[in-house]
Amino acid sequence: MASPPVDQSGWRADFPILQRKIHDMPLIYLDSAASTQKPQRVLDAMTSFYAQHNSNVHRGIHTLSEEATTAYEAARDKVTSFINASSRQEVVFTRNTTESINLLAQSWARANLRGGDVVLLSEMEHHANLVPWQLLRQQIGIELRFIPVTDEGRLELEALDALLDERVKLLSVAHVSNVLGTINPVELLIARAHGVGARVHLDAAQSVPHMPVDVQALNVDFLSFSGHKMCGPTGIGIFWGRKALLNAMPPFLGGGDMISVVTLDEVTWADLPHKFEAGTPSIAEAIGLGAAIDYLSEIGMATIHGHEQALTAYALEACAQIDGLQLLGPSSANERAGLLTFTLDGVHPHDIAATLDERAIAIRAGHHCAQPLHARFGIPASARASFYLYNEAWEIDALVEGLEEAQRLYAF
Amino acid sequence: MASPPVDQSGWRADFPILQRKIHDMPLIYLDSAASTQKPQRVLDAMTSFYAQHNSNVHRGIHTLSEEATTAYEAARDKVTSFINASSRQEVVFTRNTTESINLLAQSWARANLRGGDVVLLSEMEHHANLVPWQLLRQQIGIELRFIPVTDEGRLELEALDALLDERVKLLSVAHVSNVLGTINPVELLIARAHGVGARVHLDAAQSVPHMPVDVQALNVDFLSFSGHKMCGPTGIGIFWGRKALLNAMPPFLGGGDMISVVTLDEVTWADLPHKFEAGTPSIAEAIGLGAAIDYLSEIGMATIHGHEQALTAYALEACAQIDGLQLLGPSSANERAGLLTFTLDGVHPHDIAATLDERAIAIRAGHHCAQPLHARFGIPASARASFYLYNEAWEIDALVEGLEEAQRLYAF
Amino acid sequence: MDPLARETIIDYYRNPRNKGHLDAPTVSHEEKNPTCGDVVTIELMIEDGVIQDVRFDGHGCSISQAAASMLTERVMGQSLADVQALDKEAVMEMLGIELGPARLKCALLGLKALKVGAYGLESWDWQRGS
Amino acid sequence: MDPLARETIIDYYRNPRNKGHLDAPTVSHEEKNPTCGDVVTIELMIEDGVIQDVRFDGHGCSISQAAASMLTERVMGQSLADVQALDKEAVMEMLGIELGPARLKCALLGLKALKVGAYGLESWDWQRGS
Ligand SMILES: Cc1ncc(COP(=O)(O)O)c(C=O)c1O
Ligand SMILES: Cc1ncc(COP(=O)(O)O)c(C=O)c1O
Repeated sequence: MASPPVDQSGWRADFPILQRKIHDMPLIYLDSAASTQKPQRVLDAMTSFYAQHNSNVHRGIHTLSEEATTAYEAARDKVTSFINASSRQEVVFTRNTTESINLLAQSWARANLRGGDVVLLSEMEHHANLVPWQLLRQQIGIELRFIPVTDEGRLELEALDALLDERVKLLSVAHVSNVLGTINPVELLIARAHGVGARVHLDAAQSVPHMPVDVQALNVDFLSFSGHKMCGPTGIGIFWGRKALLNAMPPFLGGGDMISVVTLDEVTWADLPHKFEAGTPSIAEAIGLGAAIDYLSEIGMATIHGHEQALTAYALEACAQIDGLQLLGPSSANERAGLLTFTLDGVHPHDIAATLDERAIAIRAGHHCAQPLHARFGIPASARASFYLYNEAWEIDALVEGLEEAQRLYAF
Repeated sequence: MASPPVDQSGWRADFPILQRKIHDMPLIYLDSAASTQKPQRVLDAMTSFYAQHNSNVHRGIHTLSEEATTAYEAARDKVTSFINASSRQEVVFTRNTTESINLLAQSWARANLRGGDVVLLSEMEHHANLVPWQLLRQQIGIELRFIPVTDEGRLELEALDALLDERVKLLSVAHVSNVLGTINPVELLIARAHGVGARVHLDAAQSVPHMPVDVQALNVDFLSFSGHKMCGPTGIGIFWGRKALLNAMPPFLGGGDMISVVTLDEVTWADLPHKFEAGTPSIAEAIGLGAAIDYLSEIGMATIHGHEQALTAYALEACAQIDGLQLLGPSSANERAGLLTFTLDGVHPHDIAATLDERAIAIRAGHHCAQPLHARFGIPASARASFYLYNEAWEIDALVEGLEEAQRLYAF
Repeated sequence: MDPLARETIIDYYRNPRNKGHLDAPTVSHEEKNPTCGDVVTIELMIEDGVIQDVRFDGHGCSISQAAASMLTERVMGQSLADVQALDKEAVMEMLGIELGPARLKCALLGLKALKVGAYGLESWDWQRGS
Repeated sequence: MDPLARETIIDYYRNPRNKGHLDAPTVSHEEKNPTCGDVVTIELMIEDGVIQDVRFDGHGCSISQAAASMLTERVMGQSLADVQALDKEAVMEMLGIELGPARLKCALLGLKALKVGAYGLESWDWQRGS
C-alpha cells in the first residue's frame, strides 16, 4: 500500500468545526466538494467587519462606509490576483457558481446568440451548467450539444470533430467534474473552441478551490466559482470575464449601484464591475472570501493540490482492495482531483452514507446534481467522498473500514 | 420642544459596533436606512453555524447536512410567521430586495405581460423598483406609468383615476419611501389596483424592518425586503408571493436544488419554494436573518415603530428650528417612518456629511438611489439621517449641533 | 441508529414481506424519489372501502423498502379511513427510528404511493406525511 | 480633517480663483458626477502645447470646487506633458488631505475634465486619477 501522505495537522487546527464530535466520535468530514469547512480567521474577518466596520458600501462619505467600501473592494483585488485576472474590473461578485452561469446565459448569451446557434456542453456537467442553458433553449431556441463521456469518465475528445463547427458560439464545460473527479484537458478544449470562433466558459467550482488557476495562462473567456467551496462563506460567488466581453454585455439584474444616470425614461449603466452588481452586495461575504483567499494563498495552491493528490492516490489504492466497489472516473490519481465517487454492489448509497454517519464520517449520497451523468452510467445514485487540505490518511482508513461494515450489514 | 423619547439603552448594548470610536468619539450611527447594525446574537448565530454545523443543505444524509438543512429551513419558518405568510412554501430566499424585484420582473412579469401592458410605479421609487422594469420595457415593450409625488412628498392619489385602467397588470410601489419617509396608503392602493384586476407588489425594504407587516391582512400579492436592513447579515433577502401565483411562475435562475428530474432533453421543477432557489443558498445568512427576526420579535415590531416615531417627532421639531433646513416629505411624524431627508441652504450634502463625520456622526449624502425623485424636487442630492431601535434622543441633539456647525463653516 | 431497529429494518430489507404483485389489483400506484432513484409501487385490492389485500414492489435504500414492506403489513385489512390517519409519526414508529429531512423522503415514499393510490391527494407535505 | 487644510479648502470654495470663462477657449470640457450632482467645466487656451490661460466653472461640494480651482492655478503656464503627470496624489497634495473612495470622485472631477479636454482619454481610473 502507498505510504500515507504527510500529516498536515497544522492545517486541521485552523478549522474549529474539526473539534466537533458526532455521536461522541471526532468528525471525519469527507464532503468538501459539496461545501468546505471554514478556518477561524475567515469567521473572525466577518465578525470583526460586523462588529467594527459594518455599513453599506459605495457612495457613503462617513468613516464606516469608507472602511466598508475599502474592505469590500480589497476583497475584489484578492480575487483578481488569485486567478491572475488582468484587471479588477473583470471580477464580478455573485451569490454562487450557479448565479454566475445564469448571468452568462441571460446577459452574454441571450444578447449574442440567435435561434439555431449552438452551445456545446458535456455529459458530465453539474445541473448548474446545464439547466441555465436548457432555460435559454426554451427562451430563444438555441441548440445544445454534449461532448460524450467515456466509460473511464473522460471527455470523448474524438467526438469534437463532429461537434465543433461554426455554429458553436460557446463551449461551457466543467474544469473538474464534481462526480468523476476528472481534470478535463481544458487547454486543448479552449484552443479547439477558439479555432471555430467560439467563446469558452469554464465551470471552475471544483478547480479554483483545489489547484492553481490562471485565467490569462488558460486563455479562457469566462470563469465561474463559489466561495463556500474554498474555505469562504456561503452567499458569495465569482463571475469572471474578459473586460472587452463584459463591457459589451447588457446588465443582468437592475437596481441601485449598477447605474450611472437614471430618469423615468432612460438609464445608463455604471462602469465595470458595478454594472453587474445590482443592489447591496454580499459585503461581509466578500470580505470573508478575501480572508479565505489569503489563507489558501499562504499555504499555496500547488501545495494543496499536491496534498489532495497524495490523499487520492492513497484512497484509490485502498478502495481497490474492496470487493464490489465500483469506482466512477479515471483510475489514476494524477488525472483526478481529490474526490472519489463509487457504488458498492448490493448496498444503496443512502445506506452507505447512513452507516458511515454512525461512525461520524460525512460523505454525500445521491446524484450530486448530475442526473444525466448518472443516467449515462446507468445508476440512479452514487456515494462520494471528497477531500480538502484538512483531510488526512487516517480518515481514509476509517472510510474504508466503514465501507466494509456497510457491506457486512447490507450486501447480500 | 417635545420631551426626548424614552432611553432604550438596553437595546444599544446589544450592538457591539456601538462601542466603536470614530476620531476618538463614540459612533453616532444615523444611516440605518442604508444598512442596519447587527446585534451580537446574530453574529453568534452565524459563527456557531460555521463552527459547529456547517455543511451544504438538502439531500445530505450525514449529521451536519441534516443539522444545516434543519437550521436553514427553520429560518424560513421564522420569516413565514414574521410576515404572517399563509405557507412556508411562499417564502423564497434571495440576495436582497433588488434580486427579489428582478425575480418578479423576469419570472412573473415576463411570463404574464405582453407588449402594451402597463406596470404602474411611482415617482418616489428606489432604483431597485425602477430599473428592473425599465429593463423589462426594453425586453418586451411594456409601458411604465408613474404615480406623481406631491410637493409634500405624498403619492398624488387623485391621479389614480387616470392611471389605473384595465391595461395595468401590476402596481409595484414602495411601502415606505427611503427618501421621503412617507408611509404610503397601501391598503387603499391595493384595493384600487385589485379593482382593475392588477396584481400588487410592495417594495417593503423600508417597512418590514421597522413596523408590523402582515401580508394576509394587507391582501397584497408579492412582497420584497432585505435582511441587512433589519439587523440581519448581508447576502440575504426575501421574495414572498401567493402560492398560487408562485406555482404558476416559470423559474428565475436554473441549476441544482431547483429541479426534480433532469435529462439532457428535459427538466421538471422542484416544488415551492425550492423552484426559485438555484444552487447553494446563503445558508449562514438565512440563519443569521432568523436570529435577527427572533431579536426583533422579542422586542416587538410595534414597540420599535413607536420608538422610531417618537424619535422622528423629536427630530422634526429640532430640525424646524434650523434656518435654511429644507425637509423633504410630510411634516408630521405619524405619516412617516424613522428617517429625515433634507437640504441645507448653501451647504452641499457632501459637506454636511463630511462635517458630521468629523463628529463621529454617520449620515448619508447623495441621491439615495432615487435620482428621478431628486429630479422631481429639482435637487441633485440630499442628506439623510435615519433611525433604528438603537438610536436615542441625544444623538439627534448631536446631529442638530453638527448641522449648525456645517452652516457656520460652509454657508455664505 | 438503535441497533435493534437497524436489525429489524435490514431484516425487512433483505426479506421483504408482501413484496410482489396482486393478480387483479383495484389500484396500482408508483412513486419515485428522483434524488436517489428510490421507487415504490403499491398495489391494493379494495372492497367496500377496506383493503383486502396489498403488495409492494420497488428498489432503493433499506429505509424506503423496509418502510414500504412494514406499511403493507400495517394496512392489510384496514379501512381507507384508517389509512388516511397514517402519517410521518406512524412510519417513524414502525421503523423505530427518528429521521432527518433527507431520509424522511425515503421513509415516506411507500406511504405517499399508498395514499395517492388509495384516494388521491391534492397536495403532499413531506414534513407531515399527508 | 486637518483644520488648516479645511480652512484653505473652504476659502477656495467661497472665493474661487480662476472661476469664470475665457473669451475664446481652445478647449472646453464638462464632467459630472451623477452620484451627487457635482459639475466642473474646464476651459483652456492652449498654444504650442502650453496652457496659456485656464478657467473653471461649476457647482457642487467644497472638495470638487476647491480642487478644480486649485488645479487651474497649478496648470497655468504648464505644458500638456506636465498635465499628464498630474494624478490623484498631486490633487490630494494640493488639498492637503487624504480622501476616501467616495470623496475621491469629487476631488478628481476637475482633473478628469482637464485631461479629457486637453488630450482626450481612453479610460479613466478613479483610483489613480489618470
Ligand atoms: C425602498 C428601497 N427599496 C429597495 C432597496 C434596495 O435594497 P437592497 O440594496 O438590499 O437590494 C432599498 C435600500 O437601499 C430601499 O430603501
Ligand atoms: C462542478 C460544479 N459546478 C457548479 C456547482 C454549483 O455550485 P453552487 O451551488 O455553489 O452554485 C457545483 C457545486 O455543487 C459544482 O461542483
